[in-house]
Amino acid sequence: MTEKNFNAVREQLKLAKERRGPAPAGLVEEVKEQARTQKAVLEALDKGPLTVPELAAAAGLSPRKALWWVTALRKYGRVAEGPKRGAYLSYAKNAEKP
Amino acid sequence: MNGTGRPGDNQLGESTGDVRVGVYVCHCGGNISDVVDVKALAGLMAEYPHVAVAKEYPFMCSDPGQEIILEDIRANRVNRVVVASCSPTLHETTFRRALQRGGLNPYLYEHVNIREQVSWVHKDDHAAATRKALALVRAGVEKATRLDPLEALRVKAERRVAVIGGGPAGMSAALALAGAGLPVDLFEKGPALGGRLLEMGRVFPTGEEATALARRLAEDVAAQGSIRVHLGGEITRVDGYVGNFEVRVEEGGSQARVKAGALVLATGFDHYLPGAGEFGSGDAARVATLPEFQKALGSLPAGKVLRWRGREIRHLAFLHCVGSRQAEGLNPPQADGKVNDYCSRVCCTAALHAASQVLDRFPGTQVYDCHKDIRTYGRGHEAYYEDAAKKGALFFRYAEDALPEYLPASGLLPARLKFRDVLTWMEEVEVPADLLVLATGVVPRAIKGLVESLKLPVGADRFLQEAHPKLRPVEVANNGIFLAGTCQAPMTLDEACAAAGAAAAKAAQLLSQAEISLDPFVVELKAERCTGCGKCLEECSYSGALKLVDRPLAGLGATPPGPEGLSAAVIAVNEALCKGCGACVAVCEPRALELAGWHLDQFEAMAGAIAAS
Amino acid sequence: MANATLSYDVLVVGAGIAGLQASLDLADQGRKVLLVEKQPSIGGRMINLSKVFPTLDCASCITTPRMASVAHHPNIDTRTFAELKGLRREDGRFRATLRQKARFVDGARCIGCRSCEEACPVLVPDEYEHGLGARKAIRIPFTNAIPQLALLDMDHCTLCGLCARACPTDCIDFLQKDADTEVEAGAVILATGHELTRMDAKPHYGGARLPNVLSPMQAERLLAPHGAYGRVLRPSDGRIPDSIAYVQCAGSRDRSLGVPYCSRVCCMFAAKQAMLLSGSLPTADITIYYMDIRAFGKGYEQFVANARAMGIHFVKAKVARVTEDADHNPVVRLERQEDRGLPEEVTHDLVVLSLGMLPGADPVLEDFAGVRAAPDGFLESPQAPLAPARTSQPGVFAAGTATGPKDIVDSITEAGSAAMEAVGFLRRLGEGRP
Amino acid sequence: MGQAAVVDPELLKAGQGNGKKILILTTLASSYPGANAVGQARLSYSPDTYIFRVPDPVMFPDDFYLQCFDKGFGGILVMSSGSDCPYEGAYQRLSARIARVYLKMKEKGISTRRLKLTTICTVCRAAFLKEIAEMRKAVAGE
Repeated sequence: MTEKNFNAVREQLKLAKERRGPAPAGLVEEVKEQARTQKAVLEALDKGPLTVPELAAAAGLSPRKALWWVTALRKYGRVAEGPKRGAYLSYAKNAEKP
Repeated sequence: MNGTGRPGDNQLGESTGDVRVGVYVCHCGGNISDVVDVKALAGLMAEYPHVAVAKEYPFMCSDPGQEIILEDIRANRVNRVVVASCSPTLHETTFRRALQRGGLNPYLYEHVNIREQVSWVHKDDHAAATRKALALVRAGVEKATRLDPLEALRVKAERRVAVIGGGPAGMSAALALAGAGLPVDLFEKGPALGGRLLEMGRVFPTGEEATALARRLAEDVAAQGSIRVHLGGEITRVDGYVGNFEVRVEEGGSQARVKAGALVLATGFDHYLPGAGEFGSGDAARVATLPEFQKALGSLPAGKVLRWRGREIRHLAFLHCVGSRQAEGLNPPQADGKVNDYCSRVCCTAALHAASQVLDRFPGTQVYDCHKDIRTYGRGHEAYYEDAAKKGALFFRYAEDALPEYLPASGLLPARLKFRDVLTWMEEVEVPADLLVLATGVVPRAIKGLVESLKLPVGADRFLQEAHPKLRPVEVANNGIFLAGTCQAPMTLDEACAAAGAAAAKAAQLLSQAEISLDPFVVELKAERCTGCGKCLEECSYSGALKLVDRPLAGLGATPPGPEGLSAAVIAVNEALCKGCGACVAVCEPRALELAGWHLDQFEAMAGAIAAS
Repeated sequence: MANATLSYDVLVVGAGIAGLQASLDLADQGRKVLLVEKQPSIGGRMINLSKVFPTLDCASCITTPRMASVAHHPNIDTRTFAELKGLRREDGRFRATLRQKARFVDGARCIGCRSCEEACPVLVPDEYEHGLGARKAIRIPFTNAIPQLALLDMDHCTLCGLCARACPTDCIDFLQKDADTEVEAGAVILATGHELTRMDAKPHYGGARLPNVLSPMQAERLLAPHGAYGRVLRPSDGRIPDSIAYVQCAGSRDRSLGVPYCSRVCCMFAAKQAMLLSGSLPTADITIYYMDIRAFGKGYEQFVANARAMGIHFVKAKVARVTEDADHNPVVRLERQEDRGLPEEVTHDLVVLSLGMLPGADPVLEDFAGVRAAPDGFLESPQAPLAPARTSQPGVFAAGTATGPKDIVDSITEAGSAAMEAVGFLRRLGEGRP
Repeated sequence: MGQAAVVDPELLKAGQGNGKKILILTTLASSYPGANAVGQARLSYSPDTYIFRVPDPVMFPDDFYLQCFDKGFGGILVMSSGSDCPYEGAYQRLSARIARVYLKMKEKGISTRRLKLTTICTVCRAAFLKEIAEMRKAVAGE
């Protein structure tokens, strides 16, 4: 196993921040917002599988955004497709990753 | 585990000598070792029969990782290598090359995939994943112990290409090959090079004189010392296989034989000939095919009104899709009982190119265009459509459920074309036609002799059938034969020339070295086991890959004595024609045929190892 | 120059299907090729498609083997995420300046394990899914990308360092910089491809404004075996659509857009997508509004006939505009041509605009000695009828959609021809008579 | 990165778990890369599955399948390249062969559900998983 040199990473990040200057405008806020939205989506799904419009209502998102979020979370294994309900698919939370 | 023990099988320690397998388990930086207990795996493998060393390492593919293998080949006399890591598609060649550097035959290597097919798919059950990895590595060792060294097959090749057909595609192919340094024999059955270019009028999209282009190509061909042109000869037969074809041609009463390593077919197309009475054809003064019209158009003197065969043509109608896009039940079938249901690709643009020339040079002639769809798809083609429309051509779109009807001239009425017009809401219209030009389609030139002697694949549309319509348009299933131009499908001139270049590229690749190097993974024969039963022949899809030959009996233990006791039939493999699918292996009961690198006993032993794990 | 310049027989620019094929056709003749691709993976547009007409082969199934052959070919060096910044002729050879864009990942150490991607907290709309899906700021561009190397999008990176901590090989390098190198080659093949017309080029069609009006590439990703949604859903609300329409010539055959020409592939991809849609949504109603159906290639006519037989509606109509109702259902206003042409409005669940092809943007062409573009914007091929791969500059050849719209098979054919032209040129060069 | 896996050696020596083994024959051109794609997408399936790669499964004689059942395999999935198979006529020959194997299986009283011929391409991830799930059911039903 390679021995991780966390100090080296820290040093590099410091230099990279110096070189780049502040993070691109709005990025940090956006990432925070993403974390909040992700939490809201996963919490909404805690109660059971939801369709996109249901999820949108539960998490306070537009249906379009809600679809984008289940798409993203599905790709990274947090959410799985559930049974069809009418003209919609439902989405359920995957078991928490170790 | 020791194979199935069939007599004569590759018994360990017999033909392979002292087998010493090195097993190397990769952690893939945690990708494998987070799920598979690599230390336990290596430890257990070290005790497995024929394993000389078993090791684990974070990154086997890295330079230090490969160095471990090389060191074991040197110091531990390892002579078979098994690496358990990622998919072989990523690193099989990496490790084969490492073996080569270490002085081992690169095929004495077996790659076991424990990443994509173990650790990444069974991450929730480490014990099961490790057990599976263990079974797979054991199977890998079983296979490795039964591997033979392999060498790439080499077939001597005639460094010369025969190009059949002296039209633009054939000449372009010959020039491209000569340009790449390959000598060429160019066969044209007509008296001069040029093919269909000699009768095309002006070409689109540049408007150049086709005969001038033909002349330019023919001069370029003549200037190439390495192209031998055979004019006026009839090809009677073509034999052979990749690297070794022989073209027999009858030239001036004498037979000549020309050897070639590859063949480029540029046999071209014929114009569709309308059946008697089809849309008025036969009425030569009033109905012409587009090729006839194109050929004559250039030499007609400009004037107010077009004159054709002594008559003033005030109303000129073009009818599209004659002989193309035919529908069953609507169009009468062709000679072979089928309709031409394909699009001929070139006729829309050719018709509008002609229409636009007429409108330019004979402003008093009204042009009508009757089509199903206008397919001016190519670069600059749409401009002819726009141009003709701007200059006053009238466009009609005939309903596809009925054929337009040709009404001959009668009394004061001129000849007309009658159909229902989609663009005026299915109204029935009669378009006057002092001259009706039939935009006839393209059909492949009949080359029955070549198709039969070379067993060329032909498609439902009668054109030669490429190996893959998307990815391999100029190759056919037969090795060493390539398609240039309209023998494969309808094409414009520039497309045919591009196809010629592509066909030349394939031939040049094939003959870039004195010997054609073929994949070693073809069928190999243990002649002493062959009973000459011939079952394999029925199973083989590749003509000539297997054949029965006579062999003297002496020494053929497994062969029952023939009636005369002199010779018996045995199979011979032509490795140049075998594609290595292994279909014959399955039916060879005495196991005289095996697929090199993929022996059945290897798989039996692998299955056994897994079942026993 | 202290550094020896790398030298090749041929420089191939663009690793789409035409560039891949040209490279293989050269390398298999023993020519040394440098293949330069500005995207992080080779494969071009074809690897992004669902299936191909008329065989309905899965596009990635048949593209990946070809990509792998290029990647493993001993005569081909490949540089991805690299741009051609300049090209000039010197002493009869071409000298190119290449800019290797920073991936912020050491390509020699990355093992493609995606640990960094798992760890990254930033989601970004995925360009590979044309915005329908999401990716991380650091990621492998797509599953079958070649090379399988991660790349970091510094514009969306907060420099949190989670990826570096997750990486098992310490390959992430936040300090990596773009690097220019010089190479030289005897001949050049431009396989620079195409772009599509903008979704909002015809604003009255609603593209880029209405959520359920899609580009053809987005439709490909709806249909791809592992596309963004993994199935066909409409973007506004995830509903399974029941009625889908194609608007043909939505970016071609239109002088007002500067695209008077036919884009050649749209009739066929619409017919193909319609067939695939009707396969995955058997009850859906699928309509293609068209001017002419241009099914001119081998087997294409029969393919369209099959689509008709499957119940796809081909409607000859002029589409005036596309709007939407309160539920984001696109409303198509059209005039049928086969009927009394009264304007009518048809409501669909999803509309796909068949955009046209534009020349691939390649800034280098502007200062590219002697290689001219034709008035249509694509590279000029002045000797078109007999030698379509030649450009206006001797020694520079073109393949694929660099010289105008073309489908895959025509691009492949032309790539072979460009390769042969390059071989012939190199030999004449060797003989001292270029 | 997680902890390096350590597995109790007794568990390894204990042989298989509950499930009977499934042998999967894949092709170099299509289904083997298809199986890889399943892993690249980090999907998951039963570990009692063992994948062989061959140029084409048409090389296996009828007996090979029967011997595998004798050796203790619960099921065999033959994942061919189907219509985009690089070998002419191989798929037809293979399916004819599998049909003959079915007859022999019937003679021997082996459920024909334990052998299946299917086609898998390089990105058929869902189909791959479905085939394994179905074969698991067939094998468990024995």
